[in-house]
Amino acid sequence: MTSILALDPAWWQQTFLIKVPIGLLAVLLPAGTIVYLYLFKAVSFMQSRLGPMEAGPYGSMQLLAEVGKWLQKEDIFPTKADKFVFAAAPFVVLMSTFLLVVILPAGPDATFVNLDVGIYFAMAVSSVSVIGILMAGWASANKYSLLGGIRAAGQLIAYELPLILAVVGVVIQAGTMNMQGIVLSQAEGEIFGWGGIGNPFILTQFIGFFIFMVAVQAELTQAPFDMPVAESELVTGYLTEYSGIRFLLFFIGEFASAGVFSAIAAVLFFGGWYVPGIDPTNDIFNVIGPLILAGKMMAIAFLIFWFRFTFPRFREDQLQRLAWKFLIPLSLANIALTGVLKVVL
Amino acid sequence: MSDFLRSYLTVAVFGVLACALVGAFVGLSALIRPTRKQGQKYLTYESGVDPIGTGWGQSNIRYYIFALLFVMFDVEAVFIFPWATRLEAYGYFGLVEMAIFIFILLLGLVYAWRKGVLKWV
Amino acid sequence: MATTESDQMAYIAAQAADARVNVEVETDEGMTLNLGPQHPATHGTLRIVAKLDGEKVLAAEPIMGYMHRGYEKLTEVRTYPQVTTLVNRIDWLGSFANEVPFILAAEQLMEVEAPPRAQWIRTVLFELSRIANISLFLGDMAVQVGATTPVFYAFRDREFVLNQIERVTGGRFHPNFDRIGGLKDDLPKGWIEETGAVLGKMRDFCDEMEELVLGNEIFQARTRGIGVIPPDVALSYGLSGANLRASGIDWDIRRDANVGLVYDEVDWKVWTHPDGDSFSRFWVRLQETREAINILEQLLGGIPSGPIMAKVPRIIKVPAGEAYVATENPLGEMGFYVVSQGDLTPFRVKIRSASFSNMSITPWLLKGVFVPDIISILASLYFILGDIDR
Amino acid sequence: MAEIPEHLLKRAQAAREKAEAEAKSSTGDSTKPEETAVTETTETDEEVILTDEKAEAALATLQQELEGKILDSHIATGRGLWIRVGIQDWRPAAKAAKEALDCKFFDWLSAIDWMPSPYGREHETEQDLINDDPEENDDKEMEWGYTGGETRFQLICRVYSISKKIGVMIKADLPDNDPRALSLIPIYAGANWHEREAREMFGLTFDEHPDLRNIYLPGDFEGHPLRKDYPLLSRRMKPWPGIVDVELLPGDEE
Amino acid sequence: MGLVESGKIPKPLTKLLNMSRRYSMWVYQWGLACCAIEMGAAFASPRYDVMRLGVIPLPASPRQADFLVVSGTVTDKMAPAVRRLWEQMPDPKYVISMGSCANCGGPYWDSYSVTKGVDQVIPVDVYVPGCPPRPEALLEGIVLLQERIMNEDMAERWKGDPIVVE
Repeated sequence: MTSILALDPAWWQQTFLIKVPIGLLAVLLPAGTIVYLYLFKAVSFMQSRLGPMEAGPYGSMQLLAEVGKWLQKEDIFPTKADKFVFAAAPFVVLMSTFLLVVILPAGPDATFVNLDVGIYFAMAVSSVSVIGILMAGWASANKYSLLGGIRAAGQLIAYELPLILAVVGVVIQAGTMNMQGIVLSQAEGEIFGWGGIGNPFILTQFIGFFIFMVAVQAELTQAPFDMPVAESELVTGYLTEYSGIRFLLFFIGEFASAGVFSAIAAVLFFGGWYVPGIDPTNDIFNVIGPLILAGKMMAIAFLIFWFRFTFPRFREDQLQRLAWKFLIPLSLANIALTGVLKVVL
Repeated sequence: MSDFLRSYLTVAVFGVLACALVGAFVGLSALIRPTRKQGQKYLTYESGVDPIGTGWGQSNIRYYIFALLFVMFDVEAVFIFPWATRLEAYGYFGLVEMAIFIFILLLGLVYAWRKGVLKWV
Repeated sequence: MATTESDQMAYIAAQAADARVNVEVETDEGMTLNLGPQHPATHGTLRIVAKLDGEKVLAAEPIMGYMHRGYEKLTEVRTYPQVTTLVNRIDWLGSFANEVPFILAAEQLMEVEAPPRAQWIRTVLFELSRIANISLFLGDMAVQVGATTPVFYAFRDREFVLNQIERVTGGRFHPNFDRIGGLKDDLPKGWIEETGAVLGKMRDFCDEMEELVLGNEIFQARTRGIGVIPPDVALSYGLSGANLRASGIDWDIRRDANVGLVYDEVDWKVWTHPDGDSFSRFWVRLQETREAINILEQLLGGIPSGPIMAKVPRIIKVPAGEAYVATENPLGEMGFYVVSQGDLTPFRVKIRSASFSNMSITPWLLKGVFVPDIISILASLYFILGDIDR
Repeated sequence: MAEIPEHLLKRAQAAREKAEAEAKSSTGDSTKPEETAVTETTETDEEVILTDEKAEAALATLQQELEGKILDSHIATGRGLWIRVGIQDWRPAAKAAKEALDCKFFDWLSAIDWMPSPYGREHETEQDLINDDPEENDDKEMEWGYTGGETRFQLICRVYSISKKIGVMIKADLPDNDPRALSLIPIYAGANWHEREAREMFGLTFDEHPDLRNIYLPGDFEGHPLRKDYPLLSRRMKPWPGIVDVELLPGDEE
Repeated sequence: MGLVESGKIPKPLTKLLNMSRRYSMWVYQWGLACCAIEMGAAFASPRYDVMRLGVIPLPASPRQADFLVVSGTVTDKMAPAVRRLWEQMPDPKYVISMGSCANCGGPYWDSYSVTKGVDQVIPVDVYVPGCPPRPEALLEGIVLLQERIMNEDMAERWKGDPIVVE
C-alpha cells in the first residue's frame, strides 16, 4: 500500500497513524460482520427464520442498536465479586484478540509486523484469552461462573496442544514460522511439479486443517465445545454476572477472535492474501490482498458457526478423551508423515 | 533500534492502544449509563434463590494429571518448532532424531493411557 | 445390584434415604449448586439442588412447588364441566389429553358412554396432542445437550398440528373441548384431508430429527449409557409412559388397559427399548411419535358417523361412587381418581400425573453423574412443571 | 357478598327452571337413549364378567395372603378392586399385593378427608342454595365411599400388576387423634414423594420416612390445604365471578 | 456521570439512544407456565420469529436482559424469586406480563398458593391478556413496549426514587 502511494513515512507515523487504526478496525469490523451475518442472519436462515428485519433495511442497523443499547445499560458489580479482577477480565480477553491480529499479513507489503516467529507468537498470544476467561469466572464469585472458568482452563490444556501440533505440519512444509513466508511458500509452491494454483496447504495438510479447526472451535468455546458457557447447564458460564458494557466487550471478543482465528487458518491453509493466477510479488495484492483474506476468513468463520449451531455439546471428560486419545496422537502422526514426506520427496 | 526490537515495539503500541480503545468504550458507557441501587441487585445471581455458601466454594479440580501432561507436551512443542523450520537442512538425521524424541513422548502418553489417568475423575 | 429382589429394594430404599440433601445446612466440603427455579434447563421453575465434588454430583434433589397451583383443592369447588378447564392446564403441551381421563372417570360414575363418533374424535385429538407434545420434546432434548437448531424445527412443525387442533376445538393450547357424554362440536369440513397432509409433514419432521439429533455422534456420546434405569427400579418408582418402555417394560395403557378410546380398532405397535438410558428414552419417544402418526392415519379413515353427544342431563350431578381412570398421556400415565358424593362438584379428585412419579426417581438417578448429565437426564425424563406440581 | 348483576340472576333462575322442567319430563322423552344404553350394557356384560373374575381371583389371593386382615372389599364391575385394611396392616397389605399379586408398579398414594366441607361449595349460586344449604353442612354425617370407613382420614394407594393387568386400591383408616402410618418406602421406593405430598396436604405423619419436608408449599405455609376445613380465603373476599353454572344455549334464552 | 439520568444529553441524542434501546431488546429466557410455550413459539417458531423486531432471546442470566416476559402463573413460593431476578436485571429494564395468571391470577384466582397478579411484586409495563395469549398477542405487546421505549424520556424515568411495589 505504502509503496503504491510512493510514501515512505517514518516508523512512528506508520505505526500510530496507519497501522494501529487499521489494526483495530481489522478486529472490530470482522467481529461486527460475523455477528450480523452469522449470529443473526445465517443462523436465522438455517432455522428457517428471518432474523432482525426492523432496524434498518434487513436489520442492517441492528449492530449499531446493540452497541448503543449496551452503552447505556447499567454495569453491575456484584457485592461479593473481586472488583478489580472482575473489571480487568474483559480487557485481557480483548487484548489477546488485538495482539493476534498484528501478525496477519494482508499483502506482500501490507503487514502490521512481520515477525520471524509469527505463528509461534500467535499461538502464545491466543492462550492469553483463556486467562481472561479464568479471571472472569473466578472474580464473579458465582458458582456457575467458577465452574465455567474451571472448564475453560480444562479446555485450554486439552486443546492448546492439538492446535500447536497441527501447525507444525504447516511449518515443516513451509520451512518457516513467518506468516508472510507461509503465504509465499503456498503461492510459489508446486504440486508434483505443477504450480498452476500454487500449493495451498489445505491439500497436503488436510489432517492438520481438520485438527486445527477442531482445536480452534474449542479455543473459541463454540459448540460442540462450549462447556465454559454451556447455556443449558451453567446459565451463561463465566459471563453470568457480566452486564452492560463489559458484557459487550466479551461479546465482541468472542466474535472478533473467531474472525482472527479464521484469518489465521486462511493464512496457514488457504494461501492467505494470495489467489492463483497473479504473480505474488505483484503490487496489486497490497490492494486486493486484504479483501481476499477477508473473503477467505469469512468462509472459514462460516464453518465455525455452522458447526456451532448444528452440533450438541460434548461433556468435559469426553472433550479430554477426544483431545488426548484421538487428536494428539493424530497430530503427532501427521507431523511424522509430513516430516518423512518432506525429507523423502 | 533494530528491526527486531522495533517490530515488538509495534506490538506493544498495539496492545496499549487496544487497551485505550477498550477503556474508551467503558468510559463512554460510564458517562451515559444510569446507576440505580436496588435491594438485591448486587446479590450474586443463583437462579433466583439465596446463594448457598460463597461462590468460591472449594472444588476438586480433577485434571491436574492432564495439566502435568500438558506441560510436558508443551515443552516438547518448543523443541519441535525450530526443528520443523530446518527439517530440509537436517534431512534423514533430523527425521530420525525427532522420531526418537516423539516416540519417547508417545511412550509417556501410552503409559499414562494404560495407567488410566486419561480419565476424568 | 444385589441378587434377590428384597435386597434390591432395600438397596434402593437406602439410596433414596441418603440421596437427601439438606439444603439449609452448609457444609464445608464440596459445593452446593442450585439449578433453578430460574434456569434454562429446568423447563420453567423446577429447582435442583446438587452437591458437587468438582463436576461430579454427590447428591441431587429436586425441589418443586414453584408451580403448585392447588388443582386438587380447586376441583372441589368447581362443577364437573368447570374442572376440565382447569385440568387442561396440567400438562400444557398436550392439553386435550388431560381432559380425557377426567371426563372418562365422570362418565364411568354416571354410567354414560360417549357415542362411537365422539370416541373416535377423542382418540384422534388425543393422538394429535401427543404429537404436539412429543415433537417439542424431540427439539428440546437437543437444546439441553447443546444443539440450538432442532428446537426451531420442532416449533415450526408443531405449529401445523396446533393449527389442526385449533380448527376443531377453537383453541391452540387449552381446548376444553371434551364434555361428559361426548364432545362439544363435530369436526369441521375438510379437516380430515388437511390433517392427513399435516401428518405427512410430521413424518418428515421425525425423519429430520432422527438424522439431526438421534444420528449425531455427540448426541449419542452424551446420552448412551447415561441415566440408566433398571426395570425394577422404574416400576417401584412408578415411572410410566416412554420412560418405562425405554427400560424394557412392555406396557402401554392404550393397549393393555384401554378405557373409552378406540385403540382396539387400529393396528399399531408398542415400542420398547432394553437399555433404559437417556438415548433409549429419546428413541422410544421418536418411535412413538411415528406410531401416533400411524394410528392417526388409520383412525382418520374410519371415523364413524353418528351423534357426538350422548344424552346427559343439562345440570350434571354425578352419582356417588369412586372411579379411577388412567390414560396413556404423552408424558405417561395420567389418572384421575374421582370421589363423588352425588353433588355438582367432585368430593375429592386425586390427580395422578405422570411427571410427578417420573421425577421422583431423580434423587436416585442423579447420584454420581456429572453436571452436564443432570441436564441430559432431566431432559430425557421429560417432565412438565404443571404436571409435577399440579 | 357483593351485588350479583341482575341479568346473571335472571339467567340462573331460567336455568334452574329449565332444569326442573327437564327433570320432570325426563321419564317421558328419554326412552330412546335408554334403549341403546340397555343394549350396550348387554354387550359389555361379557367383558364385565371377565374382569370380575380377574378381580375376584386377585381378591382371593390377597385374602389368602393377608389371612382375614381385609376389613372390607369392593369390586366395581370392570373398574377395579378396592380393599380396606386396618392401619396396622397398611404396610403388610402393600407387601402382600406386591409379592403375591406381582403388583410391582407403584401407581400413586394419597388420602381422602371424608369430613363434609363446612363451607359447602362456596359458590352461593342458586343451585347451591337448593342443593347444599351451607347450614345443613354442619350437621352432615360423614359418608364413606367404597369399602366404607370409620374415621375422618383414609389413606389410599393404588398398585398395579403389569403381568396380571389388575390394579388394587388399598385403603386404610387413620386414627382421628393421631393420623400416622408406616411409610411404604421399603416396599415401593416411589412412595417417598407421594407420602410427602400427603403429609403436606392433609397433615398426616409417616413413620420411618427419611425426609418428611414440605414438597410444594413454602416452609412458612400454615394449614393443610386439602383438608375439608381449610378455607379458600379468596372466595371469602369476593364471590365467584362465573356465577351461572349452566350457560344457556343461544336459542334457549326465552 | 449518568448523563442520561440527569437529562444533560441533547434531545436528538436521546432519541438515538431510545432508538437503539428499542431495536436491541434482549429478552430474558425464562418461562413460568403454559404461557412459556406460547412465548417459546413467539421466540423460536419461524412463523412468529420475534427476532425480526430486534428482540434477541439469548440471555439466560438476568444480567444481560433488557426486558422480562412474566409468562405464566406466579405462585407465592415463586414470587420472591421473580422479584429478586427482576431486581438483578440492569437498568433500564422493562416487564411484560403475559397471560391471565400473571395479570391477575387467571383461573387460579381462588387458589391458596397463587399470587394474584405479578404486579403485586414488580412493576409491569405492558399487560398481554389471554389464557394463554397467542404468540401474535405477545408480538403486539412487544411492539407496544417498543413504542413506549421510543417515546420515553429517560430523565423523567429516573427522576425520584425507584418504583417500589410492596
